[in-house]
Amino acid sequence: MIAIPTSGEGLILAIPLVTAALLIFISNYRLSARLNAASAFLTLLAALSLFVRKTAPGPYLLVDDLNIVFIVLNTFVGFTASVFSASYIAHELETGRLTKAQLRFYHAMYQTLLFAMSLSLLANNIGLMWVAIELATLTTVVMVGIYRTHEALEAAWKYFILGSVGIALALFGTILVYMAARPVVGEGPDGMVWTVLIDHASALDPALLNLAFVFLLLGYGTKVGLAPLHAWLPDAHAEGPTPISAVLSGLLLNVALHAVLRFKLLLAANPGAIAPGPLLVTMGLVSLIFAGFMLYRRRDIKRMFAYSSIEHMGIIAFAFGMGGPLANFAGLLHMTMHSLTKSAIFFTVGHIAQAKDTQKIAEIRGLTTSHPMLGWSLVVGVVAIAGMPPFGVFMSEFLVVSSTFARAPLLAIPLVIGLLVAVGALMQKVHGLAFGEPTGVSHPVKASYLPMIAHFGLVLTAGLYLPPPLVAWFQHVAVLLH
Amino acid sequence: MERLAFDVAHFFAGSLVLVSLMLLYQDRLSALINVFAFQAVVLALSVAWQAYVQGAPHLYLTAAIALSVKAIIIPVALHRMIRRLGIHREVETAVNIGPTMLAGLGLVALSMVVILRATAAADMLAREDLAFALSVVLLGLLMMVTRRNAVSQVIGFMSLENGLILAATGAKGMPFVVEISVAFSVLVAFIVIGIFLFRIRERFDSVNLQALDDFRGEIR
Amino acid sequence: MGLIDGISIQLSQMALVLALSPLLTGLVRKLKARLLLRQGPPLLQPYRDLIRLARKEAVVAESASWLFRIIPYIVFATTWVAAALVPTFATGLLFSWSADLIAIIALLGSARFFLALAGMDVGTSFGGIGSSREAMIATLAEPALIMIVFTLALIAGSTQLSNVAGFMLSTGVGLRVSLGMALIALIIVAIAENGRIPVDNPATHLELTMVHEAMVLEYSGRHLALIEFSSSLKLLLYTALIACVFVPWGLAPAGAPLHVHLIGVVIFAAKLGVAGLMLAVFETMIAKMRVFRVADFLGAAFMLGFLGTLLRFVSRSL
Amino acid sequence: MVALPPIVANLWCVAALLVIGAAAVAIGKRNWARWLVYGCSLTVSAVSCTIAVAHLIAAPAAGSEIVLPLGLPWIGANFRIDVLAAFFLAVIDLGAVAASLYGLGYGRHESAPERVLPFFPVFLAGMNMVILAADAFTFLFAWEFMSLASWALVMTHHRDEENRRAGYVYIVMASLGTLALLLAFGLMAGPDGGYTFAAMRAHGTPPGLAGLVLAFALLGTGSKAGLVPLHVWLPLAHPAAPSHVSALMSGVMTKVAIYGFIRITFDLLGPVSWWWSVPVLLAGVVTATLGVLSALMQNDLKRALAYSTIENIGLIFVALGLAFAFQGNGMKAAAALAMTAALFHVLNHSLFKSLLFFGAGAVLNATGERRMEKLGGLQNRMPATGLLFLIGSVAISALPPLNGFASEWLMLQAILLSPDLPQWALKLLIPAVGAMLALATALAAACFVRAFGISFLGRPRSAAASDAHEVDRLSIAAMAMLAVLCLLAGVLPAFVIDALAPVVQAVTGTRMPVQTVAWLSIVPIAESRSSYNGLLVFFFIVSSASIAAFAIHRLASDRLRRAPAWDCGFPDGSPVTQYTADSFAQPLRRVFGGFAFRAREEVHMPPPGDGSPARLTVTMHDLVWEFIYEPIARLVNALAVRLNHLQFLTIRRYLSLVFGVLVFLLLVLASWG
Repeated sequence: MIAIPTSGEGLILAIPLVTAALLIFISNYRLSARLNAASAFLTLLAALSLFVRKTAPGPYLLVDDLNIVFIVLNTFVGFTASVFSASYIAHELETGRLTKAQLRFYHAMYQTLLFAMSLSLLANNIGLMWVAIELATLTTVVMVGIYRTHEALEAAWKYFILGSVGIALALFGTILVYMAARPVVGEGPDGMVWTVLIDHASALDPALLNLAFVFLLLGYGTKVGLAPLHAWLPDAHAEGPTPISAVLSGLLLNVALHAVLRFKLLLAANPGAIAPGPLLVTMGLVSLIFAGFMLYRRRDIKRMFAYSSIEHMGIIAFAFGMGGPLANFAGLLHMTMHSLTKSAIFFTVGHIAQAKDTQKIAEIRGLTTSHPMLGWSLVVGVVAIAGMPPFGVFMSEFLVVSSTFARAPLLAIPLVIGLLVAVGALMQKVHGLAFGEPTGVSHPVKASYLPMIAHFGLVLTAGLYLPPPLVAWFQHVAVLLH
Repeated sequence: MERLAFDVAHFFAGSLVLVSLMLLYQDRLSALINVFAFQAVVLALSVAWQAYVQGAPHLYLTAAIALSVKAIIIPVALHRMIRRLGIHREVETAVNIGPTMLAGLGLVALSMVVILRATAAADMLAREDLAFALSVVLLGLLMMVTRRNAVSQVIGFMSLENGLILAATGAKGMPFVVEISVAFSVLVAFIVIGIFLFRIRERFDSVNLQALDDFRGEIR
Repeated sequence: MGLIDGISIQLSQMALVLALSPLLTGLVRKLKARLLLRQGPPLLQPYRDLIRLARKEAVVAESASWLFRIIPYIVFATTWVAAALVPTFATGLLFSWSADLIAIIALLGSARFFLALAGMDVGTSFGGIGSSREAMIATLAEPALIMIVFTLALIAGSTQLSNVAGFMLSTGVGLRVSLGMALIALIIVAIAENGRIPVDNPATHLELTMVHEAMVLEYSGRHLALIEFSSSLKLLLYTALIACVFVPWGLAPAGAPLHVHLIGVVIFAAKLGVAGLMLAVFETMIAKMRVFRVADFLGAAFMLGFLGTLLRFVSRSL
Repeated sequence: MVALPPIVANLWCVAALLVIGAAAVAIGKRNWARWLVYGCSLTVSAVSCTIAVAHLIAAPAAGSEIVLPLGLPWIGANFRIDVLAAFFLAVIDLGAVAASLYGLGYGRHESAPERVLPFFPVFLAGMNMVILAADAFTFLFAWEFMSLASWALVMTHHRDEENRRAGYVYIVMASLGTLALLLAFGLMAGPDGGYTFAAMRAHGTPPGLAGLVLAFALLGTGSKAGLVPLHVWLPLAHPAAPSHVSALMSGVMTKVAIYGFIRITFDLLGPVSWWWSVPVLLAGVVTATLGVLSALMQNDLKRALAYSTIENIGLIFVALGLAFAFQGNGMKAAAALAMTAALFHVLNHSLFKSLLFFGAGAVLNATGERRMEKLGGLQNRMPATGLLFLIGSVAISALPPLNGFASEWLMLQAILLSPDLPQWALKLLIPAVGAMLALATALAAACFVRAFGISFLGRPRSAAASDAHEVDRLSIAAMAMLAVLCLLAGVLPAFVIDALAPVVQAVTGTRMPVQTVAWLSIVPIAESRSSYNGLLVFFFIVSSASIAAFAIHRLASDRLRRAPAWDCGFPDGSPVTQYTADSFAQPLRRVFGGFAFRAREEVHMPPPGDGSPARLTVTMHDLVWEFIYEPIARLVNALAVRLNHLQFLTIRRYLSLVFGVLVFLLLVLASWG
């Protein structure tokens, strides 16, 4: 047994795993959808319990200040996405896009994915972390291809190939880290335990660490969706079921980012290694600007928001790359806000696509007139994701831009240009989508607005008021990240 | 003994790189598969030698897996697939073989420089092994990007994995989790690739990715 | 000087401009006729015209709004107030501080603004032509005037006309280039603003060539009388302005005894006569220009004024 | 009752406005929602305005401040009201009161009230918050929030393609502005994140960076205020919104931008340097001239008003530029004069521009038309609106005795003080600025002769115009309120100047002499230099007009006869024969258009004997749009098209990208150590 199942982290892992096993055998989709949501909720509770009771890091699992942010965020969005999924997937069944058998598989996979992501976040062993991310990749590959349309299969195939290569590179990086650790820590499992590694970080061979970081950055960076490693991301988001798009954008990218951050910490603790910052900054800027321009010619609404995820991952990578307490704080905040906002946008977009029978931007017009709730949710989501107040993204972008400009003005200029380009594109699209005379088919939607409202509510609250404990927490982590 | 151990390991690792270059050189699919099988055999030998030298019996398992799966099962399956699907016998290249070989040599040199410079403190065996492993990984990747048909790309990917295994086994005392996972990943990778190939064939008459790529979700 | 004196001087100034302005118009007409070897109307004809017009019934177009009827009074009032604030025979006007040169120009601007509106009120094409051309002329003349004011103000250190005149009277002004530029510019502007040849022809009867006359084409009776009166006042005002700034001699200083004031009146009348003669001669010598040439004409004034100002700015530190 | 500190009271007002906005979401479609929302907005704005005015009059040396545990965590949300803020707050809330009052009546005709009512109070709250903010985060938060709320209002009539385009251009330009301000604040805050205004004041900005801050501040506030060439959104967005919102955007929101500029430059950036004035003066004067010329060429009444806003913003920036020049050279009295002129004009413009937009809204309601070519004859049909619009037109044309003249007179007086400046650049620049200022003022008069004359005078050019009726009493009351204020501020400028004195004192360190002595005439420096008495001029005009009227009616004739207009003996009753807005502008277009708009006129004459009509085609170009924005748009588009190929690569090529990056990084590593 990996850990004692009564501890918080044990439960976080055990609940989804058990549920996944159960779900395989449940054919009633209503029941399985409910079970899915209930299990996700329990996982969330278990995650929250981590705040109360922390266990000392074991050889395999670890709960520290850094990953607890990720875990709570992950389990929360995992829960809301499962609620959304329940209302979304029923519609898919009615329209015959999915069969019951596929649904059974879908729910099991959903829980497996949650398990894999939690495992990766909790792992104290870089090998285990790698395995978990690999598992998460494989499950999402299958989920993306679940519709079995040409496009879905192609997207899954692309995702699979690029993901596998990324994973392979990450493994090589992991091996290199072990190689670097071996002379210091000694042979055996200790060489892969992150807490041990970080303790001895300054003694590790810097050159080997550099090499390892290159591979890890490219490997996990592929999962993060940083340009030019992003190619799988837009299609996977666009062609999979929307709850999965939400989970991909809101969670999986963060999980990969968490891995990158772990290794960044390792490198930063070693005086001889290259500073990982410039690499992250460069890739972040490239992603931001590239995705900003890509937004303009998008014709598929989900693919557009997928590119927006690339853009925001760029901003986050940039912030962490800049480092310093302000920028790190901003990066963490931005990551949280982006997860919440983007997944809420995908919830909205999922219902919109169901209401209009299409994902083509050109065929969706005047949503605020035909579907006021969905239309305005979309407007709110885009406004939030574009970094406008009163939403939380505004605060993080404020901190990133202003702190950067004071330290490195030349970096802030491309940053600002990228932001502006992206805002221009997003706003252009939302003007067409949400306003004007409604056209095309228009079904009434039985949407559960609760997840969206919850997310937007949180993002709004964060934009206005961050509770001091959360701030203290973030600040602590920000200092941890240098 | 120390000297011999080093020399043999060095020989196997070097051979792997050589075979990787040979992979690049092939212009017939069946030959390509055969060479890949040969690479798997070399890999298995190398891993077995490491198991012997390091006194790590679990590595024999890895060697056995490499031998059985990569040297026998997969090549046989690929051969049958080629025959059944009536795939072109030629390796369709995106970049001609000559320049690819040159690029491959450059990559080998690059990995040597990078690794040898990096691990001045580490022991020789690990160093050399790592350098060769990196070469194999890069060559596998090179193969994936310079070949057009899916079979050769898959072989490129597996060759890349070979490099990973070489690196993993070369890292003395690496926890067994890794070997299992590598094997696991190869297995799963292949299965899933197989599934996808199957599905792809269901809808298109070729496993050539080109046919898929014509349809890219968005209209240009 | 007591308040009574001040008020009486101010009132007599107001009466004087009112009394003399038709005479100046008549004089110019007479002189022009004589220069063309015609007999010309009697000198006092403008007075008779005004009285005759004022007694007639006013005919107002059916489409005209109430604005049409009150505009003549506004135009007359603003022009009169402006004219009353320009020193004609004495500098110590009681209320001269209530509006400086800029304000006087702006008052004339108000008059023009409303007159242009009146042109558009009836809804005929002639009124529109007049208003539109008047607006163009005004937009060119007004900045030129402001530039002239700047030049004068920078020389005299004040925009108060009384002070400017006082400064000019004092010794030590001498001949200045910028002053000369300002004079020429002011004359050009005055010609344009009063609708004299070559910018406009007050005596034309061809609608398409008219500017001022086209605007007021629909007016009749007492309204027309007021407008004609305002035009005369404006001509007098500009003459007085030029006289007060550039030939200030003879202006009675503040607190001067009565006879000095009387002399001032006489000298002012003489100045008017000379100005009328010069205007008549100038108008006889020159032909009316095309409307769109006016821009160049006024542009010249603007440039002169601007150069004058620039010279003042630059020479301050020399 | 415990006396609340003003800042707390003001914040309660903001909160109340936000609550009204939230409530309006729920009740937006009800009939009575309009009464509730505008009524509450009116009350709250009035309260807030009163507090601000009280603070302005009391003028305590220390501001009233508060830190709320909101916003940026470690500094909180800082709010502060000092005299500068109080003045702008008063201006804004005055505009808000008028707009709410107007909205009570005007809102009846709104086709989509649920898209207006929630955002209207929120927009007001945003503007109030900008003024009250005392740290960079809160400021920008409120700033962008204000933009967003107004954007939503611009999108009210979203079915119109034009409006959507307006909204798009607006929101992008607003984002540009916010980002520019963000950079400016980032520089001032420094790397340690001293985001409170107090911290910025305390540690100051290195002189080398001040120029950069100024540039970004100009970019940021200028894009909101409408400085050329950042103005392109303004004539699109302001007219697109419902008229009372147009009034707020034009009359009030641009003032928020001015406030931001003054706050950053005079307050936060530290000691003023004279050279700051050069870019500000240049931007201001170009803005003023181009703005008014564009206004003259517009056929759309509201768009003409929007361009006129650009002109007035230019004038204000000119005055601010003069204030920089004087302040930087230690000419305190002159700086105070220029600053007073700027602030006075801020107030004036907010009054008459709101009034004019209300008038345009009334016309729009009565006729459904914004195109002047379809209006005419409204003076007879809507006499009250006509009169009030006329007052606004006279005021904005800077004609005495109304308020526009008073502030522009002060500006000219300030220019007359500038020969004493030591710098040659300024000596050459300022006369030119003065000349252009005079030109702009004269053009503004022409512009409003045209706007009022074509829309309200003459004969109706369409059925809509001839069927027009007077608008409701509330709308007229709102307009009348502003018109009265215009007149009061024009006739009694001394009171306004004295009320502004503490603000000017706070900003420039000195103030203009006390004005409310000696017959209430305003004396900028000394009576021997210049003085102006609006009250007396007004009195003279009224009395002489009355005397003339009395004399003529009593002594001569008061008979009146209606008759057809003189037709040259060629009867053609069609109103088409009237001068149109285009034909009115034609002489000016000939004079200025060739240079400013590359205007070309082409006449197509049919050959002799052909009976078809001749055609006159006029082509004009918006050079700013064509030379700045279109290239940018083209560049973005070209890059988007070029990069878009990356969406359609084969998997192999994507792998090549990854491979390329890997090899590149390895090469870097190989060559690094």
